[in-house]
Amino acid sequence: MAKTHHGAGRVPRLLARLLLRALPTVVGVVVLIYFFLRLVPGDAADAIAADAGAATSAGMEALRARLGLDQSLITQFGQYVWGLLHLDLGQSVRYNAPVIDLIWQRLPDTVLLMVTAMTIAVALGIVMGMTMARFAGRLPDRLLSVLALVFYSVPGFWIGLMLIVVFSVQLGWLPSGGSGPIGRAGQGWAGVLVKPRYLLLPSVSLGLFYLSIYARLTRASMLEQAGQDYVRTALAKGLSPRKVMFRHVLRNALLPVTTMVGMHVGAMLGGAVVVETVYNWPGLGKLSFEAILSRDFNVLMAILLLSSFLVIAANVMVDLVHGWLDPRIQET
Amino acid sequence: MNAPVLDIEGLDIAFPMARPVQNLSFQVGAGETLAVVGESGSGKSLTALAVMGLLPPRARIAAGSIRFGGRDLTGLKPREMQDIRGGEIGMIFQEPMTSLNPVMTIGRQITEVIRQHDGGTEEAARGRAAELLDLVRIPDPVAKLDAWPHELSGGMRQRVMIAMAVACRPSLLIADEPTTALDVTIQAQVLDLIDGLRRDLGIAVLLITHDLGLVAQWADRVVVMYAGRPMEIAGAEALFARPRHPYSQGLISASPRAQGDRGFRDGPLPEIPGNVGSAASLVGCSFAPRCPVALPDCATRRPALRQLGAAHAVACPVAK
Amino acid sequence: MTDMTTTTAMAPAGSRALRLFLRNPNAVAGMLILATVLFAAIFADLLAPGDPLTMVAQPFLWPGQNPAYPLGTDMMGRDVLAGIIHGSRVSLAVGLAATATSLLIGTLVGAITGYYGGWIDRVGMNLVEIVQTPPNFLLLVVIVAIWQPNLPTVAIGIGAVSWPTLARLVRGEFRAIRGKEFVTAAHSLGFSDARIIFREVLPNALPPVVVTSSVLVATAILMESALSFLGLSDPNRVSWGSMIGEGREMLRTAWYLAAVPGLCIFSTVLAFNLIGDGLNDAMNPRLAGRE
Amino acid sequence: MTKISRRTFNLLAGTSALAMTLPHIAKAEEPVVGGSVTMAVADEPPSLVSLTTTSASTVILSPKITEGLLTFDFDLTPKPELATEWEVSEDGLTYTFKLREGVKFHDGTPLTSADVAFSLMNLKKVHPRGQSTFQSLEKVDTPDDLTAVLTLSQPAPYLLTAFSAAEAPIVPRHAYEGFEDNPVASPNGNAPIGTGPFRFVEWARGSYILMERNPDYWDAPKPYVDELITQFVGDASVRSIGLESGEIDLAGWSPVPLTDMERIKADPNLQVETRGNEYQNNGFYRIEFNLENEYFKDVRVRQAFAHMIQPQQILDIVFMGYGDLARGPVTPSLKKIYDPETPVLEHDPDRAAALLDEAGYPADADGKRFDVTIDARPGVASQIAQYMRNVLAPLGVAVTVRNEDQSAYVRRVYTDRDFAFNAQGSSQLFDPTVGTQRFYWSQNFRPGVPYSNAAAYQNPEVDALLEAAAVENDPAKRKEQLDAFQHVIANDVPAIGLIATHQITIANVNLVNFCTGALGISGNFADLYLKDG
Repeated sequence: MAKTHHGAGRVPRLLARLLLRALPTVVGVVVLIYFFLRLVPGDAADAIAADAGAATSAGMEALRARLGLDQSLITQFGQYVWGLLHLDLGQSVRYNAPVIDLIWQRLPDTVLLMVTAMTIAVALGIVMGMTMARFAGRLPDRLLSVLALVFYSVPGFWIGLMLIVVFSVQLGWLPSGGSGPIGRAGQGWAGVLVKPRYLLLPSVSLGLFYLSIYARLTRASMLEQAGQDYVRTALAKGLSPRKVMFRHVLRNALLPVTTMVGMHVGAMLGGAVVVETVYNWPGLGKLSFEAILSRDFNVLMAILLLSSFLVIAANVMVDLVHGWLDPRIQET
Repeated sequence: MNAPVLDIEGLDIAFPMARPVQNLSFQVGAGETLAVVGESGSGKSLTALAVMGLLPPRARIAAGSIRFGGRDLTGLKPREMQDIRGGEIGMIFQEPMTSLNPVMTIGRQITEVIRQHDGGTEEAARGRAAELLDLVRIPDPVAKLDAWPHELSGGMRQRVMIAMAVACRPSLLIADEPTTALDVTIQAQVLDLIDGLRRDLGIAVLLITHDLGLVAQWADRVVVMYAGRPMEIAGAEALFARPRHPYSQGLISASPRAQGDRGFRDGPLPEIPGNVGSAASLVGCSFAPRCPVALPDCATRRPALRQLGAAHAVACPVAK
Repeated sequence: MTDMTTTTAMAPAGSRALRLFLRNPNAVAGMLILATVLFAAIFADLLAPGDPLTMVAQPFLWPGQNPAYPLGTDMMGRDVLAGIIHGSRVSLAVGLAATATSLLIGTLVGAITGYYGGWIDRVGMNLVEIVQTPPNFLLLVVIVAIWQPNLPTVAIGIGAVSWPTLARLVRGEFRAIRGKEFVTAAHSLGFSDARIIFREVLPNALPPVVVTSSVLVATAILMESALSFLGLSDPNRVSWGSMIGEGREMLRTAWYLAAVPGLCIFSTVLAFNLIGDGLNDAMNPRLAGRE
Repeated sequence: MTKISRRTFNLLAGTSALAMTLPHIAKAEEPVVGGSVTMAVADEPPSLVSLTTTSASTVILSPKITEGLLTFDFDLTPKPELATEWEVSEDGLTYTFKLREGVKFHDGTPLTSADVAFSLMNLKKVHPRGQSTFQSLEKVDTPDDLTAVLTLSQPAPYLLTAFSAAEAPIVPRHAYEGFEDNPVASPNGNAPIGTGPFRFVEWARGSYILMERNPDYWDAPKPYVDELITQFVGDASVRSIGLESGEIDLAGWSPVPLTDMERIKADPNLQVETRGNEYQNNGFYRIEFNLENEYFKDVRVRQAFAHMIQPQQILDIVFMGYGDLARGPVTPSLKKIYDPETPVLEHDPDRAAALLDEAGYPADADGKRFDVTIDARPGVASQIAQYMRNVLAPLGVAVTVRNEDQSAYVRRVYTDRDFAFNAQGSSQLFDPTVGTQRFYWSQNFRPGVPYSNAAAYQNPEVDALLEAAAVENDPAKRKEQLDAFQHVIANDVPAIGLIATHQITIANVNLVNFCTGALGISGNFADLYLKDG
């Protein structure tokens, strides 16, 4: 019984396997999205001209030529893929800057927002789920279950607005938007220190829905695990119910939660579009919405590609965490 | 019989709507194997769980006492009961495949119980765990400490369960259907192991089973339960030689495999005509509806256990 | 919805499930909320006659300020209550139509991949993965931007991004069921694949689909409201999301404009989730009994 | 030769009527040096130099770094900036600019006439409006380092007004070396150098742009402010909160929800200014008909629609009173051009019904006449579209509103021409030849070109008037031509003029001189200072 999964090659091999598996998906995503986006009426030249408020026909032609929009779709696609193969994501027509720069500038804020939201969702969700499972069927469980269902049913953007009304407009405790103080107060350590104030409302708005999912899942999973034979064994060993819960049940119960977390990374980026708009948060979600409106397809493609990779990376992470949580999972 | 290790007296286990164990009394002596035999639903597993203090949430002990080592377990605080579980009483379960935590190494699961009761370092506990694995005849015990449950066969896992159960030198080992899920050949090995530990360590064994073959082969004494009540309590030899209760007789004779006193092959209980009655619903003998020799009285008056000999009791007015 | 076919398909278990469902206070609460919303949607023209987009009064009347407009008026002097009543139509219509779309695609893909397996399965699952990998709300925004935002586009768009969940579910059920004896029997009787898929296997795969559908309706309503909030909705129809979107600018001075429609979305989504939970418990007594 | 030299004038003359709150301009107190000003703009600019784009944020930010030849008073009277003197030949075909001496770009290179020539010729090439504004510019001669001589192919009476920093920035030629063919790609757009009072420091994408005081500015001791931070704040309510909390010192172009204005005006820490939009930010909302549409090719249908509208309602409801009624094609903010005598089609539902009957669209038994779709971008235009839907319903015309985002809208209206009528806001810019003619001139019916003659309006009389006004050097004659134009359009209604908006600028009371001319916050901010530093 060789314990190969503890071998040193596990992580690289897992990565390689997942990337291999992801390749057709990524290719599919690129092709699908690329041609799909071209169906959108209006192009970047229209957007730029509309932004400018004026144009001439010669100007429009020149603009399209400059943006390469005068070439055939296949040629454009070929050039795009060629660029991609050289890790060139192209230029943003809206910002007239390399797409990669824009992404890099927006990525940290989005990652910060998503990681915070996910951390809140996972941590509080698990605690809430454990509490519900602990009091299954009794009053605390019923109250928390209703609360979880409320979180599950409330639109994130609306709760965002209501939080603004309460905490910014009425109480004046927290800022109503932005990712930091306006101006240079947001620079350096001072900026880092006040960041949580800006982060709190958006990450709560974004995370609440997922929090409820993890709470419900943890509860169901804990209850299911609590009925398992090994729990009886652990109790028969004389362990306290606390130890049984934390040492035995929880780890098993977390397996489905980690799967879900992996699946939600992409969905959360979608949710970020709305929440970042509500809170004026300068992240990728907002950038992608702006990119759609301004037909800045290179930016949009890059974000979709990035999020696809993010989803795949999340899958790798989940597999690693699973491997750590559950020794039964082995490479095949 | 020596001074009993476990002394159950008039035990009633109640659910809100049912009373699946009623007026159960028996003793287990040191170094003795007592088998509790009965069909599923007869309350035998509940009895074992009651001893462990692990009854399901809605069940409770409504009457009676469970005396162990001079204390009544029914009156202990949860914290005190924890020290007894796994420390003074060990238990092994029916499903070795699922009774071990799949995400914890074998070693961790054994050291956990050692450190819970005996304290000490993880290092010391690991050494002890290896000894235990050796004791339950698992080859290459040190390496196996780092094995995961899914890497072991069912028989091996049951040995691990046994190692865990006896890790803190309990005076009582409860084995709830320990071999039901195992192959026939493995069954014998596992029971042989339990029996050896009983002999070597002087542990009393409470064997819960529905398998008459096992009872015949391994038990010193037997409690036959039906619908939550003891029907007959006797030495194994005496019971198989001459079952007194009509239910016991039915069990033993209805089995096509009943060949002489110890000639039972391993296997589940044979079918007896009729259904197992609900213990709560009857005022009389619970076996009466299925009893071939029932008297008119049996349906209305519950027969008490009566001594037929020094070590033989039966709850039947008809039995001789 | 599919309730009819489901109940007939599971006739023996069905009545028991129904009883369990009706005994569940949460599910009944959900049904009551939904009934209210349905009532508003069906009788919208009687409850609030005329076009809810008509400017009827002075702008920014607060709720209760003028008894004729109990929920007040918006920035263009339109009756908020009329908007709420008519908005229920959009939410329900989009929720149901989107779910129907995603049921259609998801069940078809799931059934075919699960039934045939092999390369068909691999191709199908790759497709599912491709659709599932990019954030689906982003895809939805793109879809709605391609066609102009109106009810059918929004509904089909939501269906088009949410079917993979169902496809996976149905595929799983089909894989579990296709090995069962009655399927083998149907094969030996020479039934066509289509008949086996739709008449033999599908009805047995439906219970989890029904439960999921309820949640899908809830999710679809949430997505529609988010789209409307971003301004991607039919400007000729009042929708709760668009009311919030328009009220957002006035959050500081007239927060009720965003609060009231949001409560409606929340209640309706909650209703579908309560019903979904109730259905789940009723059809899955093992889980319900765990409490 | 007419010589226009620097004149003195009363800053407040002719404009005081418009001023809501008197801003702190031209007070006798001594400017304070130092401090940091935070300005909010709605969108992140595509570029920091208005050479290649006319996007709002660019037009606001560009003049701080990159200056123009002239700047303009509230009534669009030119004042010197980089040019100290200028002459226009009597035939209107030669413009001579004398450049200021000793002006240096931020990298130390002196400004020369070669930079002016390069900038103007490139404006003609790549500026979205430059191609029409500088259409008649043939060449720029540079007889010496400080003289630029422009030669035109035909007179362009409006041209002088175009030489502002916002519309015609003077960029350093050397910053575009290697990008002569494609100035858009030059890094100067993202990290510009210029001659302006502020130097570019940093652009944090998605967040802010930082500029610092140019200590070598030619107009020392100006500027007064140490640094200027421009934050991108897309949400109007966030801007509103930011202004009230003091996080934002300054925001223009009607930065807050109009519903917040009551409170903003009452806030003792804020001042409100409605001037400074005369140059180009003079938003003007109109209903534009597609004359190729079966209904709207008939002038009676267009007139009927006009008779249903009460623009005062739109002004009150949509704009909360912040605007002027503007029924003709020209915005009242162009005070020298606008003709207050322009006839108006008054609110008259009976007349409207009669016109539709006449046009062959009688009401049926249910009072219905026909269905038609109006296009509008989300936002204010869409609210106007909703208003149209409301007021046309009683006439028996069922209006469907179609909202599409900017690109789809532009594609539909100008390229696909798949629309019936629209509600649209557009800028009238600084002169009708530049900002208004494009909508009504038959030669500018150019499918595929945004903000051209979407109506497909073809009226020889209008063409003649516009073409004459475009080359008329005599202001009085030109005024006559443009008045006549306004009258024709008002009756022919290829478009219904509705509202000229007041673009509001909101500033902290601490700010002085944030709006010193027609460019408003698109000014160079050399005079801007903080009262308490």
